[in-house]
Amino acid sequence: MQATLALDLAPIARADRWRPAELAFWLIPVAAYFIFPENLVLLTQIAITALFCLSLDLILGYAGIVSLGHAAFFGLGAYAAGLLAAHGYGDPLIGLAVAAVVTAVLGYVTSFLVLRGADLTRLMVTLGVSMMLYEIANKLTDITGGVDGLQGMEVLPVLGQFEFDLYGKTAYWYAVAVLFVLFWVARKLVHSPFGLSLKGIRLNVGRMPALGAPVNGRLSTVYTIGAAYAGIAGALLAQTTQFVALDVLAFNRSAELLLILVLGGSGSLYGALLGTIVFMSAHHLLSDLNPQYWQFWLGALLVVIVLFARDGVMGGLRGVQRRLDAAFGRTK
Amino acid sequence: MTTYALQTRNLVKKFGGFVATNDVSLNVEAGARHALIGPNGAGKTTLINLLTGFLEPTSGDVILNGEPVTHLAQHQRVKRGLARTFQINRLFADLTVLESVTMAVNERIGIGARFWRPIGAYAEAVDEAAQLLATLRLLDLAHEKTRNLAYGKQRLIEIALALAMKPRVLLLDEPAAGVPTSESRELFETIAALPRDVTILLIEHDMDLVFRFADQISVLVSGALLTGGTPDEIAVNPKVKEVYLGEAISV
Amino acid sequence: AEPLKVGMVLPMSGPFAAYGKQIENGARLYLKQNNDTLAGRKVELIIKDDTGVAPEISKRAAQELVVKDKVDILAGFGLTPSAFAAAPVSKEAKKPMIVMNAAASAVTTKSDYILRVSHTLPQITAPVAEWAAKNKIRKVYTLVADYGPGQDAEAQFKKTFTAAGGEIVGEVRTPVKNPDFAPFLQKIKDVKPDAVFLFVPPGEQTVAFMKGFAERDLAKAGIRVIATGDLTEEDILDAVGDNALGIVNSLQYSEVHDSPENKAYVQAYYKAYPKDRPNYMSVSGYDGMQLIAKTLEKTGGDASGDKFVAAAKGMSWVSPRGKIAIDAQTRDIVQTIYIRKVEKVAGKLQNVEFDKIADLRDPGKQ
Amino acid sequence: MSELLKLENVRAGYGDAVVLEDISFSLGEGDSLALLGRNGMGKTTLLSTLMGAARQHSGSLRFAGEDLAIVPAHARAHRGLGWVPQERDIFPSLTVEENLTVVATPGHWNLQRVYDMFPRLKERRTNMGNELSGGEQQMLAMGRALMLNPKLLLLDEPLEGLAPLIVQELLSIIRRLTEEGGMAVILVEQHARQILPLTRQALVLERGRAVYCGDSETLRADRDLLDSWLGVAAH
Amino acid sequence: MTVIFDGIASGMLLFLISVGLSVTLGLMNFVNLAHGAFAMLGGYVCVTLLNRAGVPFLASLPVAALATALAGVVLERTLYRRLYAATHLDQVLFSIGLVFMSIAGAHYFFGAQQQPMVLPEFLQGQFNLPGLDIGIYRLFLVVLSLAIAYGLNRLVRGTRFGAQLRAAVDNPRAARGVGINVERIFTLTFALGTALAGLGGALGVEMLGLDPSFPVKYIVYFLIVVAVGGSGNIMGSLVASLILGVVDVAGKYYVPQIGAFVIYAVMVVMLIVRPQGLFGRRAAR
Ligand SMILES: Nc1ncnc2c1ncn2[C@@H]1O[C@H](COP(=O)(O)OP(=O)(O)OP(=O)(O)O)[C@@H](O)[C@H]1O
Ligand SMILES: Nc1ncnc2c1ncn2[C@@H]1O[C@H](COP(=O)(O)OP(=O)(O)OP(=O)(O)O)[C@@H](O)[C@H]1O
Ligand SMILES: [Mg+2]
Ligand SMILES: [Mg+2]
Repeated sequence: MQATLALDLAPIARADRWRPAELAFWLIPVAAYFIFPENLVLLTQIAITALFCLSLDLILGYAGIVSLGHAAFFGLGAYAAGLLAAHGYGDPLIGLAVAAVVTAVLGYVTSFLVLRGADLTRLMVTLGVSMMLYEIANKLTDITGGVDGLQGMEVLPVLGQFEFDLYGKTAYWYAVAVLFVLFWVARKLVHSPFGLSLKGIRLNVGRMPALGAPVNGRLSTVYTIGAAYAGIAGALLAQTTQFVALDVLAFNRSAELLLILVLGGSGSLYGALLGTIVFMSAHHLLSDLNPQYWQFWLGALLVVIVLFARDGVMGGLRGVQRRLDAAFGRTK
Repeated sequence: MTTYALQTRNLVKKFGGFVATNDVSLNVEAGARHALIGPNGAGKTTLINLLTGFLEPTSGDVILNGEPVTHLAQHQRVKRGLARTFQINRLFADLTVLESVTMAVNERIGIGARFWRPIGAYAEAVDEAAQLLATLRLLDLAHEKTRNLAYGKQRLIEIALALAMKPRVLLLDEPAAGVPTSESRELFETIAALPRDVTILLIEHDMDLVFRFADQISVLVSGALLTGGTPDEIAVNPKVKEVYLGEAISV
Repeated sequence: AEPLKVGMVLPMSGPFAAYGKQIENGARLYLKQNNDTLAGRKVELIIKDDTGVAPEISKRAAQELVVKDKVDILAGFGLTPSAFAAAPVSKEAKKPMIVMNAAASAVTTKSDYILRVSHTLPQITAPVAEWAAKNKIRKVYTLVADYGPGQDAEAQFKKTFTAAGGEIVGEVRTPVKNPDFAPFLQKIKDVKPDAVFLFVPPGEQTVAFMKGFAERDLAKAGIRVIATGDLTEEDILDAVGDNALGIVNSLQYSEVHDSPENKAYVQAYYKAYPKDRPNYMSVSGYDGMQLIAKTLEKTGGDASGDKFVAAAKGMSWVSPRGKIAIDAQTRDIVQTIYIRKVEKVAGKLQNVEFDKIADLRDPGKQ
Repeated sequence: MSELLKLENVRAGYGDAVVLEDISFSLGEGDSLALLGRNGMGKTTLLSTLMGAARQHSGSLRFAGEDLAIVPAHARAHRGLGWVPQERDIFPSLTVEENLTVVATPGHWNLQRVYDMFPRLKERRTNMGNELSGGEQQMLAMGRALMLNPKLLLLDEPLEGLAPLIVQELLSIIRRLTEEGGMAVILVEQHARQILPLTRQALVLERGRAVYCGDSETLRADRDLLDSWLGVAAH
Repeated sequence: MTVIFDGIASGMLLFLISVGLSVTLGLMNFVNLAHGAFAMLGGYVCVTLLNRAGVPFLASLPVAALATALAGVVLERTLYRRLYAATHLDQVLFSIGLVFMSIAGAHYFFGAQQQPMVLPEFLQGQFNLPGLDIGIYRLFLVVLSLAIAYGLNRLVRGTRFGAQLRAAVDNPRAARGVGINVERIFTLTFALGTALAGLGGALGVEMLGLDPSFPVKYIVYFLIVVAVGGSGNIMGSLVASLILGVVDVAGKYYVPQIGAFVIYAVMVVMLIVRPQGLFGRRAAR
């Protein structure tokens, strides 16, 4: 064992330690509650979208499966929770659980379609699946309410205790709590051998079978997990908005999600969260300033970010950190 | 009766109309140091690809330790002890050297799908990976990203990944290409020092290495087996000299 | 008195941006004509973009308007889902919510504080069905886009038309995103009905349908087009071009509606927005403000939910579209629906009114 | 021999990283240089710097009397630099023949001559670039560079992966190129023993610096030097 | 019969509006989701010339293509160029950013409403053969797209420019090494791609309409054609467009109930059977 003595194993052995910056990050939602008490709905939706984005990050950022149809799972989750609540089963946590199961099943089944082909093929197959789901929901107007939306959702208090209120306090803590728990799980996942093997698949899918790794099995698994995450996010949105309409399945939602993830920096969990925060805040602020033409400024923001910070916000932050390190002569 | 670690029966591979592997029936004895030589484009790499399941044969069979594996997926063959290196590096550019090798070890010992505990919690895998790096003298690069290494070092990682499989049959496709002469000798010493029950099939164009290392040589020409035998037999075979060796070996 | 804050949730960007623009135009025009003062209170208009089809954004916008901007009245709502999503906010916060376009019948039932000044889908569908049945159109082929509103329009049309003795000889639902009507038009040509009843999302689909219709010479084959009037509204008409000539349709407002109120309105509109044409949505925006003004005069400037809604119930006034009223029971609009035909007036395509059904309540609530 | 290439105090690397320090040497027309060194010492980087694929931080780099620093990468090939990269870099979406003709410049080397030299390529002329064996790719890379009819040929481990028979042929071709064709060659190789007899000069790199720069003959004779820098004395 | 002809024509329209993307995404390997924005620009140029300046339709088509190409070149030189080496995802982000800007810009300059467009007389209407009604404009589209497909295919497969382009995309570093002026090739190709986008946009106005949301409304169709055809393969795109057009139109005619599914279902099935696209080669690794 002399060999190992010569080597400092810390970088790999302690990769999963919670760093101070992470703890600080998780103070943001607490602080935000007090600083922006009047924007809780926005903050709630940011948390939900962040969870949705996290789910895409798992499959894209870690496993390298590009998807332009992730809204399929989000929407299915939303309808699952929405229909439950509209038919008298309004307990939120049960709604989440059912949404997770239903979407996981769909995720597992469709994962076999997604395994084939390269990026563009996957992009289009995921898109095709989600568009078909959209059309089905549109067809089944009697059940889903179609474009006009699902009528009559009654969501019960969370844990039987906390009513959803006009200010959105309950909704906020509920969404943040779910986000945190699932983030924690995702974090475990990406630091595990499973997470490492996903990275391996993303970086060189051709080599993994020669290392004895069942690539398709791994991809199926992570796709299923990602689907369940997205389903939960959808369910959260349905419950906190108390309304579901067809747009939960729309192409725009999938595309915007991809955008958010890339903006944040795919392949890092915090990238997903930061991307959501930056994108949705920018959207909100800009559209308040200029309801008609805000898209121009948002577009410009995206372009500038790509030009100056590769790998999105996370990439930019890493760059800044490197420069700081260099400036202060620190070495990693 | 000799036992064969690896056999092919009438293996054929066609690319469109082009026959890359032409009715090859090859026997590799258990524990052999078997070299496969032949001109460029003779179909050596294709043969390895067929053996490992990287390519599907057009017809014929692959038999590993007496069992047909022709229709098994690549990773299933690996699980049965068949590992390989690639002629052109296939590495994980953004992983560190240690991560890459740890990942390989994880897969071998069957913890590749564990998702709850962190990588570092499986110390036995990390330790084994570090050991392996030490044997290949890569320890000081353990935390470097693969992409930042020079070609020759990457070559070594290619081999480390295969060794991490603790294979019973190891297929090496020009392992020493791009490794400087001095280091390729050490490399071969490492490979030669593998337990005798590990069977090795080697493709190599460096005849010094081949003749020092191999106890059996098969010659492949235009997709078909030309001949086989001990190094001494091959070295004096006029046909082999004509199509492949030229003046490389002066016995 | 304190300024009155009115928060509007509208699609200002995205595929329905034209809706938001028209409604805002109408609302601002009324305010400008009244020096931004309604019933003695200065009015502050806050506009939030909901991008059209994202109910969660509509709901967020409504909630923020109430919680953060502390508006007295919610207004706008271009599409049905946004109205549905925002309804609980008005209900919980007890804020009046004036719907200026969302057209599903059920919208007003979702909160006791909702008032509608636009129209409902059945309300503009039934009249053209009735007119057709009475005017020697016996066999109709219905072509609707396959989505909620399309299905509702189809149902209402069939109901009214067959009740009046007409016959549906074929029906088809086309995909909502449908760049090409060729296959459907071909089918219609094969069937040869007296008329096609058309309901598709207004915009490029109307244009595409009418172009295909003209290309295939269906008009020469004796087939007419009847539709709800939102398909031939002034904003779209120019894009449809001469192909639109002869379409018979029903709606509550036309730019060439003949009344002094409308003449004044149209003139003022062009003066304020020389690049746009006034349409029914702009009039909804205009009337929404007018409703606020009239109601506040009655309550003495009190905009609190219960008082406001109580006062608004049964309110009636003369709009550019004619006389209109708020139904005291349903809080929905009661108005005259005109039967119009697309013609050229002074070189411009217009919906020329030639028949009407007066004081129509929402047939969807009967 | 008139001067073709001259490097003075060249410092180069990738991005901000410096790999090569203070490299100077010069090469005449028809001259040949063996570029030696262990793994990762910067041999490839030096060739990349000449081709404009790595970053030249400082120093001067003149080719045929012109300052290369201001010549864009793609124009260097037209000035007469032919490159056989270490990773071969065959274009996978082009057929073998297209790989050869895509940039051909008229001159001694044409399709016919390349095919004569590597008959294997002619047999595989309609294959796509990614459907070749390793050795065939190596031949193709060499052929592609020759089709440019360069004044200076940069060969990065050109013997790697070739069958012994072909290696022998190639070595004699390289010798002919320099002796008869007047083409200058820089040859990177691990097998010092094989190429030192072929070249006039040698440059040994050690961690990015030149530790030997002189004629090949002397180096070949000096086993100690060879051993300490390259570890090849045993051969 | 008429159904089949309509299907072919609708397929050709698909081809025309997406062929520009086959060039930028397929050949140059740049995920240019702003393709629709360039098409929209072509559309607006054409409509403006037609309605404001009274330029004849046929004359306004090349102008639309050139104007769009000009915009393409300017953007390529200033922005796109810097992202060739970036990941596909960064390219997505960037090009969607451009899409957003273009939507808001079009909204600002042209308003949110549909743009009117009237074809010249000689392109209107149909001529009728027994059992077959042929729309003249549709026929025009079919002829034009066949010509474009032929020309492009020649350019890519049969010329040295095409080979240099493929080489430059495969490996820009090595391409420079052998003397290919990668920058110039990319600029030219991008100009070609955007010119085709502009042309497609101008031709599409008649059937697809034109408003500021054009770039996102049809993005799915552009992508479908390129993916099904096999990235980088012009003939593949043509055949894919044909199949999709015919199946889509026939599906709507015979089974309108599931009309909306047809195109997606066909796409998914085709991609599952041929993940590389109809004519795509296995991606090089
Ligand atoms: N996908 C393919 N399509 C067509 N031909 C192919 C394909 N892959 C390989 N070939 C051809 O098959 C032949 C055998 O290739 P292979 O890689 O097995 O050769 P090799 O013996 O390993 O040669 P080398 O020593 O040069 O590595 C070559 O001539 C090659 O051109
Ligand atoms: N793209 C790159 N970015 C950063 N560093 C690099 C890059 N490529 C190579 N290096 C580093 O530059 C140094 C020199 O590498 P180079 O490839 O020039 O070595 P070499 O002498 O050609 O080695 P080999 O014999 O293995 O080919 C190495 O330390 C390597 O890690
Ligand atoms: Mg080989
Ligand atoms: Mg090198």
